[in-house]
Amino acid sequence: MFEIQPLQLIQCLIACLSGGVGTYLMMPHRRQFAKPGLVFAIGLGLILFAAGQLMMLGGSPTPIVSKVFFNIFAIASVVASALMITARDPVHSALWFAVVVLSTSGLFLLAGAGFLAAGTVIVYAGAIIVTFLFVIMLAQSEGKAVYDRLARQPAQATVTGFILIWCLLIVILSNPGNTYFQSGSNSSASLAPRLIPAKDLVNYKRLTATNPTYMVMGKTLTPEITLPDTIQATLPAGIPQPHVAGLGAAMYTTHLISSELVGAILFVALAGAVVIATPRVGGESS
Amino acid sequence: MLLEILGLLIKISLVVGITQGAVAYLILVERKIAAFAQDRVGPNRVGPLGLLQPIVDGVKMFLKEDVTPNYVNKPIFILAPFLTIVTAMIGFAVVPFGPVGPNGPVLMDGPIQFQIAPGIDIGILYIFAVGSLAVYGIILAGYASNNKYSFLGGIRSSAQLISYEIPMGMSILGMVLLVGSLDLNSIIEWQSKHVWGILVQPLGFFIFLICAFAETNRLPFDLPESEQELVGGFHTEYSSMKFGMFFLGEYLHVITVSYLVVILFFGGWDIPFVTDSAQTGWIFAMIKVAAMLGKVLLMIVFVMWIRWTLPRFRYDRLMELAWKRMIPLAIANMVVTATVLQLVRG
Amino acid sequence: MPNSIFTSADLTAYLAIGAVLFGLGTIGFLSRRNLIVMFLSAELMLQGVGLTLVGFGRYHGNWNGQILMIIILTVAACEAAVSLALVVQLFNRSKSLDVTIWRDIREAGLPALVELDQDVEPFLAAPGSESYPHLSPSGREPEVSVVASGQRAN
Amino acid sequence: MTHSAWLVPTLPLIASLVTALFGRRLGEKAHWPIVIGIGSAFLVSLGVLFGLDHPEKIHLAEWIHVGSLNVPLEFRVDGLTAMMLPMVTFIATLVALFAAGYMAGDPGYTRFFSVVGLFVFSMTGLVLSNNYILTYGFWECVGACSYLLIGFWHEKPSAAAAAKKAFLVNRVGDLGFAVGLFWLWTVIPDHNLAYENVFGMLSQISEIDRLGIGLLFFWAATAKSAQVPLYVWLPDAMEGPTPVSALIHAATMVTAGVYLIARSTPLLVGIDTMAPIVATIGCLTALMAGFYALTQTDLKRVLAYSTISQIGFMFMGIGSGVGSVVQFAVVAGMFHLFTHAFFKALLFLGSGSVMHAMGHVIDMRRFSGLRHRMPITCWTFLVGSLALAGLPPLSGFWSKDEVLAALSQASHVSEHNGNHGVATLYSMIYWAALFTAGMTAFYTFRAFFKTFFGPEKLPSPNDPEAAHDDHHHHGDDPYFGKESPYVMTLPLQILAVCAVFVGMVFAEPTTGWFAHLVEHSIGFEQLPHAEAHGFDWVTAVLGTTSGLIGLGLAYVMYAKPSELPAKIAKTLKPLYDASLNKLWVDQIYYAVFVAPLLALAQVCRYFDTYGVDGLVRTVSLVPRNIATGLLQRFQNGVIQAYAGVAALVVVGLLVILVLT
Repeated sequence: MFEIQPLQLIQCLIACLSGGVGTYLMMPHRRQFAKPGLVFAIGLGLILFAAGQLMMLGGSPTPIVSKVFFNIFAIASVVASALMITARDPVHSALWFAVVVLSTSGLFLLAGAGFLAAGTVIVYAGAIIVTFLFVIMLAQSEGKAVYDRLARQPAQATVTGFILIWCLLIVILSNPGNTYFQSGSNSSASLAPRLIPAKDLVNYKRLTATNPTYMVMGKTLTPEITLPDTIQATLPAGIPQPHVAGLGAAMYTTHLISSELVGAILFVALAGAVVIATPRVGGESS
Repeated sequence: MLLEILGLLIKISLVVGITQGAVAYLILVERKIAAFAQDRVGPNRVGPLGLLQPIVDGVKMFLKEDVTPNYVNKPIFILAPFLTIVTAMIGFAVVPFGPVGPNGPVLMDGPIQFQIAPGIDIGILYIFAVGSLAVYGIILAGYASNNKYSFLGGIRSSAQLISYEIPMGMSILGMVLLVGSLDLNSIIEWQSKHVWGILVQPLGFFIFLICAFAETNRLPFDLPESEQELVGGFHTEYSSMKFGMFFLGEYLHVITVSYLVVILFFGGWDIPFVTDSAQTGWIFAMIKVAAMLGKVLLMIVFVMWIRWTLPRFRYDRLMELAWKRMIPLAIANMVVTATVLQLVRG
Repeated sequence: MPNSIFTSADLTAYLAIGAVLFGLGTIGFLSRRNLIVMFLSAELMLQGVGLTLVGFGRYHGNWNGQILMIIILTVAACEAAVSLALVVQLFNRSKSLDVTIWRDIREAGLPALVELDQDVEPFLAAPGSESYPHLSPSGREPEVSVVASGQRAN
Repeated sequence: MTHSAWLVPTLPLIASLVTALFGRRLGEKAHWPIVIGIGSAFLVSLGVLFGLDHPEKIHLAEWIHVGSLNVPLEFRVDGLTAMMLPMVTFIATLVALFAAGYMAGDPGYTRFFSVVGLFVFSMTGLVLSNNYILTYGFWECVGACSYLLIGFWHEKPSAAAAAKKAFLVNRVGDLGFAVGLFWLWTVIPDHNLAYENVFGMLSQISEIDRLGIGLLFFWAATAKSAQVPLYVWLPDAMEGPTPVSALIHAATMVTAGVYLIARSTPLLVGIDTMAPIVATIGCLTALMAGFYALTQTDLKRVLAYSTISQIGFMFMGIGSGVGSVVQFAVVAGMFHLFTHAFFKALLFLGSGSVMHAMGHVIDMRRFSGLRHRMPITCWTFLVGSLALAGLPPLSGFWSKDEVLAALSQASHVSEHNGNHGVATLYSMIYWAALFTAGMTAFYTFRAFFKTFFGPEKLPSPNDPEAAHDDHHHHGDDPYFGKESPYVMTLPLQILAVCAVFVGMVFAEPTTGWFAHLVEHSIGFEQLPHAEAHGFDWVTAVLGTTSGLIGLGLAYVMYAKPSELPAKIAKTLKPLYDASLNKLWVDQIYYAVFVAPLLALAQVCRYFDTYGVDGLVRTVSLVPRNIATGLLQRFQNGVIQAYAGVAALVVVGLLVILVLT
């Protein structure tokens, strides 16, 4: 099953190596041979290089606008996350994480998940990170603490992390479906069910071709038709995509129990946070 | 393709220019209203009736010395005012200033859309997402200033904004349920077909209005910058145009919120018995834009009027109002609306 | 792009970015010692997973990926709330956000694994006099609230 | 009216539930639901008694239906039931009234009444049930209520211990009942344990089976009715509140064993060995308990032993059922049960009244001469004592006379049948019973005289006898040293009237109503019976004489302060000690049963600690050594180290995924 092209393998390796070295250089650590600022800049350059390699690896969407935006968001998210994990000041970390969230939301938007993009910004950027900032500011008003300026075993951590990234990239790129769809031939058609079950394929075709609507709990809905490209090419065009309504219908029919569970978790966390954070009257904590 | 992008750029520059100019004159309006409320005359020296006062003010802002204290966290200190103004501006991307859809006035083989980004079906969510970013400007300004009062102002504002976002988001859910869409344009069309939102969602309107005051840091909720307690709040250390940007951001927020109130609860461009969404042509489009503008202006004047009417809240009362009054009310409003809808529609 | 075709190459790109975010989050979690930054790193890993999920959901043409991401979002919010409450409590006890001092579950008699603190990268303070905010109470507390809280305590 | 008999248990049950649920809100009025519930149950059972013309079956519901086992929730109203129901509910009503005064101010007021209601439900259900299994269920309910009420003041260690003891001893007896039921179930062809079915199939059960089952049932009865050898729990049960002693441990629950044997008589008839065993055990119990009661200083304990003794009389009566005497024997035993309930409840309530006035002191050495302070209690107590002593024309006289008559008839019949050994046994029992009657009169009046006659004396903390002092402080008790309130004396007076007249109204020689009733019970028509029994003048005279002798002795010794009792005690020192220490039965039981069990438990404990645990510890050494030697260093407590291992494991999984 190890069906990766040698070029990709090498690109992958270069990206991981440069990224790893860059991350290590940017980590807060003892430096004796050079100014921290210079080391940081070199690391950032290496990271940027790795991100560019990554962009070449994965390919990007076809329309030019989408391509531009996709690359901007992708590079921004990767670089911002590298800066986040290496920033000396936790406030900067939080801000870089906000950048990551915003660019991830952009990627969500490009993948047709507009609701999720807005939701992520509201929840993550608007609430969670602000709360983090709040706590950082209360607990520690300046980024000069010892433990912020000295990473714990940065070399080992970086090596571990980039081995993980490398393995993940290899697995993603060596996906059998990858070669199948990239070649565009039907030579390995038997592998198609690994991506989407044959039964479902038939159902999708029938639904979208003959009967553009179906019933969910008494409501008429249009089916989602985003399918792998080879299949999508055979479908009639122009069927509108339901967005929030479809998401809601799927969420409150197929995934009803999950939604309920999540609500319960939210409630429990609310109670738990209140209980934990409330200072005990006359207790040892102020 | 190129034409589309060009049209987009024209629209963006139009919106930005008009709103910036409007802000300048809004300050004049506010000063005049303040003078009226305090039985004074107000600015009347520069130009006829003081109409040139905003321009002079702007010039003053630009020409003042820009002081950056040396103990501040510089990158963040500079970033904060820009964040404020950017988050205030990009919300306008989905605001319909007039009719949107296939019936707009035709120019070069296509209808004109009075909206920068038509066809985004999650308009309200987008505005809320952008609005939730507005807190960064304030909290970072407070943090970066390295000043006790600024810091307190920033902390206060982050708590206040996060708290009031919740009831604000919940209060519009009633309208969203009624309309069945998150698209601002659909909401206006629904209201023009049926009835204005304030008539079917009075409680939602009430909660939204109060939360809007809190979200824009206007009196009676301007705790982050309350002069008596915190000198100037988060912008104590700012001067010149950086200070002006905070000012600008605040008024832009007022405009955004006024637009939202008008769109959600006052029918947007709708004038009962006069307009509907099927009308085409330039004349009706202009009427609609004018109607919308008029309503927004009235709303802004209302906001300024409130400023000189109500005293400031105490901080704990403010939080209590959000968590113990607004949120339960908003939830009740949502549940009742959903129940009634389910009963009526079956 | 939302209405255009989503090819397997696009999917690969999404998965790759997700993997990188996940790996970087891992690195941050492994190497940073500030509790809050560690939590941020964990959230970063969640973002990577979210990208993967959304990409797969889009590729397969169903909503499951997005719904899973919504669930992750909720769980992340819960986690943030509870963990921040815990962090505040820990900070109140030790006046430090260093994770390496919380090692109470280790077996007895093991050596410390953290490097000593003298080899720290120097902190470049901003020139000039510094005034860091100290949240000392300014002014007297209003007496009304004292009375009210006293009554409540009774 | 008989078809509404199901109301009799239901009303107290509802009352009990109401009290349990709303008792806290009712507060001091918590007794009202119970008094009303039991009182109305009494009215209903009166209706049942007078409306009874033929036995009737009330089917309420299915209870257990498993395979061939079918136990319906079914009640039966016949003579025995109709006799028991009014008695139980009547006494329970009066006791509840009495307790309303006696228990006032107790923190467990509502709990008390709730359990009393539950008890009445259980007891009436027990006598109503038409099925051995249902009977067994109610039998256990009664035991549970008894446990709850004995341990009512559970914060007192002695009360908790007494409750435990009663429960455990009853368990021993219930085991007999259960095994008997199993046995019966196997020998009944259609496995239907309804009474009419069992009694209808007697011909298909072999005699040895019947004897075995009967002995097992009797084993159960000895526990519940406190007979030798399982009587030890009853004296200790006096730790419960006095109304409980009156209701449960004198009048109703303890008679359940007698009732069970009487009910099962058709099953046992025709087995010659059964009746003498029952009679012997009853006689032995009556003698022993009477002997103990002679020297007790605790008023309630005197009455407790007299209860045991009187139940022995009942068993003597039932046990005299040989040959044609069977029916008369059952009538005699049950009649004694019936009359005894009234005067024993009266005596117990009287002692409760005394306790109430004495600040919960019950030691007779610490008070005396109370007849002027508590006239109503004194006179009603006197009536009860006379009835217990069996002096004519009070109720005890008639029933004791019938028991004695049955014994003498049994002797005659056995002689007539050529069974000389049995005849001799019965005549011995007869004389022993007469002797016991004399003892009964003696100890009853000893208690009476010591309490109400002699110089007036009230308990005080300075009393040297008060070494083991109670924790009740009567300093502010408004009733200390005074006659009890009306709500307590009224039941006493009613019961006194009953104790006088109930014998005359029901007895064989006068109306014969009681015998007529009992003969209409299920299966009793099969019992052999002789022609109508006349009044046995010889027995009556002998019994009365014996009682009078006892009374006279008591008067001589205790009516006035004298040195006589002490002298007698000194003269008969071994006998006196034996009586005071109850023949050391408790100590013997401890040595024979408890101590070996404790030793065995100790052995088991050591086996567990060193045998089983040692094995487990040895096995656990292996992983423990591996852990300390190898794995411990990975537990360094740094969360990031753990996370790093997790990340590397993910890497390994990915490698496996790609390479395979």
